[in-house]
Amino acid sequence: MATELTARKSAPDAAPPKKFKITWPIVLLGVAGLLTLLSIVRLITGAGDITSGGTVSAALSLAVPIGLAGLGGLWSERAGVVNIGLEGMLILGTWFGAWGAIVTGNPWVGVAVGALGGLIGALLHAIATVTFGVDHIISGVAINIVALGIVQYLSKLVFSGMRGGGETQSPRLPSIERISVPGIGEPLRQLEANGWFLVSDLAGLLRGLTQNVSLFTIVAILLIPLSFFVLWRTAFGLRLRSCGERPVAAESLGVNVYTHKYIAVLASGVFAGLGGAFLSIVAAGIYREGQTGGRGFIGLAAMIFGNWRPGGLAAGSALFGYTDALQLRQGGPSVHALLLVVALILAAVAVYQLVRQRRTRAAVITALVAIAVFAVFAVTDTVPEQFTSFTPHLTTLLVLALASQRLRPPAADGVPYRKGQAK
Amino acid sequence: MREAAISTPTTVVAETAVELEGITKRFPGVVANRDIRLVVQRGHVHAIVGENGAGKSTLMKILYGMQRPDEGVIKINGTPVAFRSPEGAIEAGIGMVHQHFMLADNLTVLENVILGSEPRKAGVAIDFAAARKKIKEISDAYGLGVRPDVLVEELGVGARQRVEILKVLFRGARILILDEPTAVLVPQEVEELFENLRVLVGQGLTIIFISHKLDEVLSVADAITVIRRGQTVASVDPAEVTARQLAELMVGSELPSPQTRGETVTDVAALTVRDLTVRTPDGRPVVDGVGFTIHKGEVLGIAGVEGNGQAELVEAIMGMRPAEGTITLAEVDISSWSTLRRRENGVGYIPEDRHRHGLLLEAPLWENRILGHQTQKPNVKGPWINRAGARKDTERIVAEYDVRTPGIDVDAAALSGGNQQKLIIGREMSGDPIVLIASHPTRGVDVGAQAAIWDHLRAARAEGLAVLLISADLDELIGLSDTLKVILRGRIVADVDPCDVTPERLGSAMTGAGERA
Amino acid sequence: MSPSSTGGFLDRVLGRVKLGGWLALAAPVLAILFAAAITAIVLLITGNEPFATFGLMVEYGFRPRTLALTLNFATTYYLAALAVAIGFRMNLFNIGVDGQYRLAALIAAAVGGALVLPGPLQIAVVILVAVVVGGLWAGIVGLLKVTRGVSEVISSIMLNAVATGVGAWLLTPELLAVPVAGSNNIGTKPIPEAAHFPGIALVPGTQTKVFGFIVIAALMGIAYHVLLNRTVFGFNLRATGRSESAAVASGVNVKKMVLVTMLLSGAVAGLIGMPQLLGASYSYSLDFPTGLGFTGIAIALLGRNHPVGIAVGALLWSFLDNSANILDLEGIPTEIVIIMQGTIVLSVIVAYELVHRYRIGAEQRRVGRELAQNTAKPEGAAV
Amino acid sequence: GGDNSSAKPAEGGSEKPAESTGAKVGLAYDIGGRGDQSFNDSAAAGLDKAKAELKLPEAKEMTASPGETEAKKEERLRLLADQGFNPILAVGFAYSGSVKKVAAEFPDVKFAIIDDAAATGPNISNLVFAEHEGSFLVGVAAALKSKKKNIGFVGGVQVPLIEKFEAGFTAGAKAVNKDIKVQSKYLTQPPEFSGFNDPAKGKTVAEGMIDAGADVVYHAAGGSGGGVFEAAKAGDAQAIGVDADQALTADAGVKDVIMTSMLKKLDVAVFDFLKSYAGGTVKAGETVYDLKVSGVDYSVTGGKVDDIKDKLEEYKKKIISGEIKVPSTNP
Ligand SMILES: Nc1ncnc2c1ncn2[C@@H]1O[C@H](COP(=O)(O)OP(=O)(O)OP(=O)(O)O)[C@@H](O)[C@H]1O
Ligand SMILES: Nc1ncnc2c1ncn2[C@@H]1O[C@H](COP(=O)(O)OP(=O)(O)OP(=O)(O)O)[C@@H](O)[C@H]1O
Ligand SMILES: [Mg+2]
Ligand SMILES: [Mg+2]
Repeated sequence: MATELTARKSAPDAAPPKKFKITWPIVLLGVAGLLTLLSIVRLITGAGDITSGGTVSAALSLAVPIGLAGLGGLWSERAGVVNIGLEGMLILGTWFGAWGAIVTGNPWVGVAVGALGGLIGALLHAIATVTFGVDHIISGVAINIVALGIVQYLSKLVFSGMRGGGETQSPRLPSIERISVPGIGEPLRQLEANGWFLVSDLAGLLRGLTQNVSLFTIVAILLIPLSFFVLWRTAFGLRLRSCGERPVAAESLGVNVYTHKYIAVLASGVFAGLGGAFLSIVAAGIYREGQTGGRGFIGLAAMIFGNWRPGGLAAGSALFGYTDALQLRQGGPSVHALLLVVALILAAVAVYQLVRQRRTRAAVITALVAIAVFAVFAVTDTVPEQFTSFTPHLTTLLVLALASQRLRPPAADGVPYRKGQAK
Repeated sequence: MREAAISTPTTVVAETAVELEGITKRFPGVVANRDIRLVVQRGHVHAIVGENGAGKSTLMKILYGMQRPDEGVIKINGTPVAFRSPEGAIEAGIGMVHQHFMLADNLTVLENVILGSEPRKAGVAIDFAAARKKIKEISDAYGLGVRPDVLVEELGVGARQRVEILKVLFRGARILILDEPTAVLVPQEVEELFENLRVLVGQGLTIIFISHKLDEVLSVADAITVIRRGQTVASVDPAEVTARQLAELMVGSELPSPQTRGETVTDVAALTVRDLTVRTPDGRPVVDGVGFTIHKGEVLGIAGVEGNGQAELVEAIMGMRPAEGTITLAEVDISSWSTLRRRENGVGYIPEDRHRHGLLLEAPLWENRILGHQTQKPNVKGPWINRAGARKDTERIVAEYDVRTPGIDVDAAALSGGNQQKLIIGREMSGDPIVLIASHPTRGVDVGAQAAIWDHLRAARAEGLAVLLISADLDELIGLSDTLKVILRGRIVADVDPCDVTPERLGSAMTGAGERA
Repeated sequence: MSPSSTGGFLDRVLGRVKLGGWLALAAPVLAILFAAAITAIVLLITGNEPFATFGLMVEYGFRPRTLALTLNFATTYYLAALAVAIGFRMNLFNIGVDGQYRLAALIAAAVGGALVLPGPLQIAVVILVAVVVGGLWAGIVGLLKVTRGVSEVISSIMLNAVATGVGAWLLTPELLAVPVAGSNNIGTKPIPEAAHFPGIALVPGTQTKVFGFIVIAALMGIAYHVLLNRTVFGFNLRATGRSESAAVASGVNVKKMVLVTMLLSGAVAGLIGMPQLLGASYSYSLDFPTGLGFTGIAIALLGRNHPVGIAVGALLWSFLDNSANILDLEGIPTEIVIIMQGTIVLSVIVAYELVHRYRIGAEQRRVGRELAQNTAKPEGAAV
Repeated sequence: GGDNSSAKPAEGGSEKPAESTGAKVGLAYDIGGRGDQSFNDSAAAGLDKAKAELKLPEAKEMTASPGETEAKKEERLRLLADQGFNPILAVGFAYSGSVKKVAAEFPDVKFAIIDDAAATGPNISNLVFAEHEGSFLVGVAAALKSKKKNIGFVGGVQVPLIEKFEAGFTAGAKAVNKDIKVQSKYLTQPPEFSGFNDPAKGKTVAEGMIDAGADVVYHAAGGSGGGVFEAAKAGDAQAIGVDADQALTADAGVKDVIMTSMLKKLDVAVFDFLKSYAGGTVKAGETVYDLKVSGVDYSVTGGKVDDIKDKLEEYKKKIISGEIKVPSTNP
């Protein structure tokens, strides 16, 4: 989707903002450039996995739950309700998704029930924050705790009874079918195997995206453009966002702020619930306690990373999913190769700073960092397992630190609102 | 309601657009409106005047359905109505431009305008093309000159004001409520606005107009209602009253004039600024080589249309934003000093936006007394906060500056705008500063408080205080200043002698059309 | 002006609701009863006898040994909550306390195991190391925020993961760990006897000692209150929390404040592991407690970032945690307690909000009455 | 039978001396508890067997929660002891410290701890396993079965215990073919123990190994193993189970890819201990369950290793005889 990222300093002092649009061509250009870079690195380092179809498809399924959580965050925060409770709603999603799938034997019903689970959490959040106007963070934190308690409690009551189930896990779940674009699978594999420059990498990318993809994954991906359309192209969406930007203004034009906030928060719960259901039904095929592993927070991070925009959060989740896939699949070698990628990118940035921005000092610093990273790459031949484990987190952090911060939350994000309080 | 039912029946019905009867509205600790009666004829510009906190805005919000009256009836075109939300009012053809802009900065003008009544395609999707077209039409019809696709945050106040009006017209309102629409406009803009209003009235629309600027009121209004402390005290005909009489009706006091009597300017330089330049992050200069000297006992006025660099100039002098050039405070170069150090060394600061820069709204008054003077007696003993000292001195300010408050332990948010401003001024005057940077010291402050603030400024000036005064109120500028400079696009474009300049000439100078005085 | 101009949202965590009189006490008490009611319902639905259950918990919870344990847990929780609260007081959401204290405890433990100094001195050194490590690790977050504007929420979430990895890397025989003979556990070299922080026999009727560290925790609480409410630094901190723009205009160097506050928060976070390390396990091993940072967040919010409130919150939390042990024995899922804790946080905060509104309503009626009495005498805008 | 001496608490903390009739067994699980299809479950299996065969009047099971302090573990054991449960089994090395402490407080109660020999005392039996030996054998099997000479090891969490599995496995494989490629990866790092119950991660990791050429994957990742099996099935590779005979216990869909399992017979250990208690022959101190006593072993269910059985037995003999010393840590 062509999301317009209106970049601007959030500080009051900034000049009229430079608008730059991320359009299809730019996106494609970016992807192409990145792919080329990765391809070069692959050829240099021989870390074949960094662009393999397997990595791409793994990245995809690792990104989906984060993306869904992020979408949840997007919806509620666009309406001005901060949602730290995503983790809790994700947790509810995993449990109820699994439970629904088991009792009905139908994974899709499970998905629906999972969404419902998230919705329950969201309803709590909405009542607390919108109706009672309590602090959003407190409510969110509380929901994370309650959700954890509920699912653990329920597991002991429900799952430990079932065969194959236990105090902390469900029995095996019915799975959702996966589909492939027919015919091209094998040819792509061949191409990939040849290890040609760029061609094989492209093949890998395509194979990962087109071969045995879960239907749920496709649904999840579609939800991103859908969210963009609803929030940025419909009357309802405009009203919802206005509640996050300036609720009094919305109120003064007869928009029912409460209703819109409620809808937004509930939607947020549904998305998170879906994310949870994906974890238990598709990713794991079983409910396991602690399965979410803080993905709710990562999703929140992805959303902020994406500047409260669907496209941005998609990118954020993709980045996280990709790096996570890298470290899980081939740990050392891939992450080691990643060092070279980082070094090269930093070098490029340094050049840019020097030539375009004339910021010599910044350029020098960046260059030094680049050299340092390269040095590490050169002297080591792999990365210790303990370090690969946090590759995705560190990468996200680095990208955020490098990309100049132009983040802009909705103006009234997290501000309790009460009707008729406008002075 | 009951009382309203048996209240005096009104004779006029046919040409009555709005009729409020026995409106009462209570807020915690405040009676905003008490048994108010208001009758507005169709096709009139009906002005409502009153002190700060008199209840004007509240009354209008009630008429607009944003707040529910505790008692009273509202009649639109003779028929009683009870709005549950602005939606009802909008349907009834009422539109309101609020005292504080009701615009979302991060949305485009178009989005702000259509919000709540969006033209649609296929029921769901917004029909942007249609919206754009309609906005263009209205904008052209009334010469509002509004560009639909820019972000509101990129607009100046004048443009924002026009967007607000466009919002109302977009909904086809026949009754317009304008709550202090001119507070932030320069004469030229005000003139334009009034032109627009006349066109509207000519087309049979009804306008309710609130302002603190009584001459304006007299110039546009067909009828005037005066509110004092939530009650209607008079309905007068503009033809028959003078501004002075109006003011007396409002406050029962003399209309104050900002004239500074007597020559107090010395030749001791207090603050000197040399080719000061402030740049935006992308290198564009917003303040461009500005230079001036303020002597002890001198008030230097800076006139200019909002958004021509005044705010940046002030923040640069306060050290709140990086700038090139030199600033000297009594022979000392302070260009490299931190804001704190500048304040410590006698630079007082009355910020333009008291809520964002002047106060901790959710802190008690005595903590607000400390704000900005965290390192100075009597607020602190070394690294320790001296609660007793601060509280005592707060009591002093409250008394000396007649800050109307139940006590010094209430949150600043509980005070009305005028009183908040008086607290700030009291705070900044204490610890007798060498220089006072005052931007819009009396904005949105009623005539009573205004007079008080002016007196304080004069007194301080007489004692040798140097004041940098920035204001949109030209009478204030001309009246208070010993020297006047006009700023345009970040540059000082004219020096004006306050003794022989009229607001009109000054205004045209500000818009660049002016001749050098 | 945008509504957010009154500061970020976190400044509402505290002080938005001014309480006084009996309501100040009644509200939370009622809220807790409400939470208990909810829990009771859950128990009923799932076929457990609520009163019997609570009875069990109370009976067991008030046994001397359990009380001692409760105090021990509360000590740790209190420190955790303080660490978080410092951040909250200026709108910094330090969700990274978890990583900070784990890394701090690990390195401090290693140092403590390596050194042999006179007892008290060594204790001091260990604590100092923990404080420094915690502070520095949190400092990264602050640095990223002030130099690169990275949201502290993201960076501290991410740094938690990094801390785990780095910790695991350090906790290997090649580096800081020593294998325990015959054990599958692995940990730092135990801290010598002399440098153990003595416990206090606070609760009569049990040998279980209370962490001596409880004294330090209490002192930290007082320090926290004094720092925030009696010092210029504290004033600046709270001012920044309430309105950053106003703080800037008043001459506060916000960037510096952010950095210093993160350092402080991290430093206190460094203390979280100390009661356990110096009072119980004497070495950082695989089974060192985790997740305390998140408990801290909940308790800080429950206590509304007020030193006394936090103390109450910590005690309540830890009482529930410990009295739950008995349930497992009776075959009642202990998780019921987690549900209860979450419900308490939610209902307490809702209760405060309701009280707040009740007061406004009362005020309104009062003015109304006054009005009815003397409509003649017009009254000032502010009553 | 069994000794009837009631557990007199060492301190006044507890009321009423709990009367104990026969062997009231207390069992304290590690995180996950009964039904984790893994470690804890095999312990549970032993208990169930004992219940049936030794007619235990009562058995109480309690479970640890993630990230809890040692104090909580101690309290769990104390509660059991207070209530007159005797003997008390602690499943998992995490209980090391607490068993040592509580055993001292209740000298008359017999304690057993699994996977730990550090906690010693007159009333503590340490039931430890030679996981590396068992892993060596499955390593051999993997090497023999691997066509691509490329095998993988998936560990749940990188802790010494699991590194033992890896060490043995690698050694076994190298013993067959010294330049075989052994890929190895741990799902999480301590104190993040979710690696033992994250099938999704297990799957991704195994996929990675298989894509990188592995055709046999061995997991010591508890509940995450399910994911490993799925990956093996999808990538038509073979998998090796752990702890229990997973060709029997695992999900029906993936049983057929499990060529063997490294049996770590917790059930046997638990049962033996309870039996000896009933017979009053409990011996304190370390009991090593190694190949010799077939406390660890490889499973043959499904007959996928029948063709290489004699080779395996050969290695087994050499290990038992001491001819082969299996390393318990990575070189
Ligand atoms: N939402 C509210 N809650 C509480 N008090 C309010 C609210 N709105 C207005 N008030 C109080 O009601 C009184 C009237 O306020 P109002 O805004 O109507 O005055 P005003 O005549 O518009 O003043 P100004 O000229 O400064 O705009 C003031 O004391 C104000 O503090
Ligand atoms: N010197 C003082 N003058 C007036 N009130 C005081 C003084 N010292 C303390 N108080 C009051 O005692 C109480 C505790 O002091 P303080 O205000 O510092 O803490 P608090 O605001 O209640 O909590 P927090 O530490 O969260 O700010 C507050 O209600 C405060 O108003
Ligand atoms: Mg008003
Ligand atoms: Mg205070």
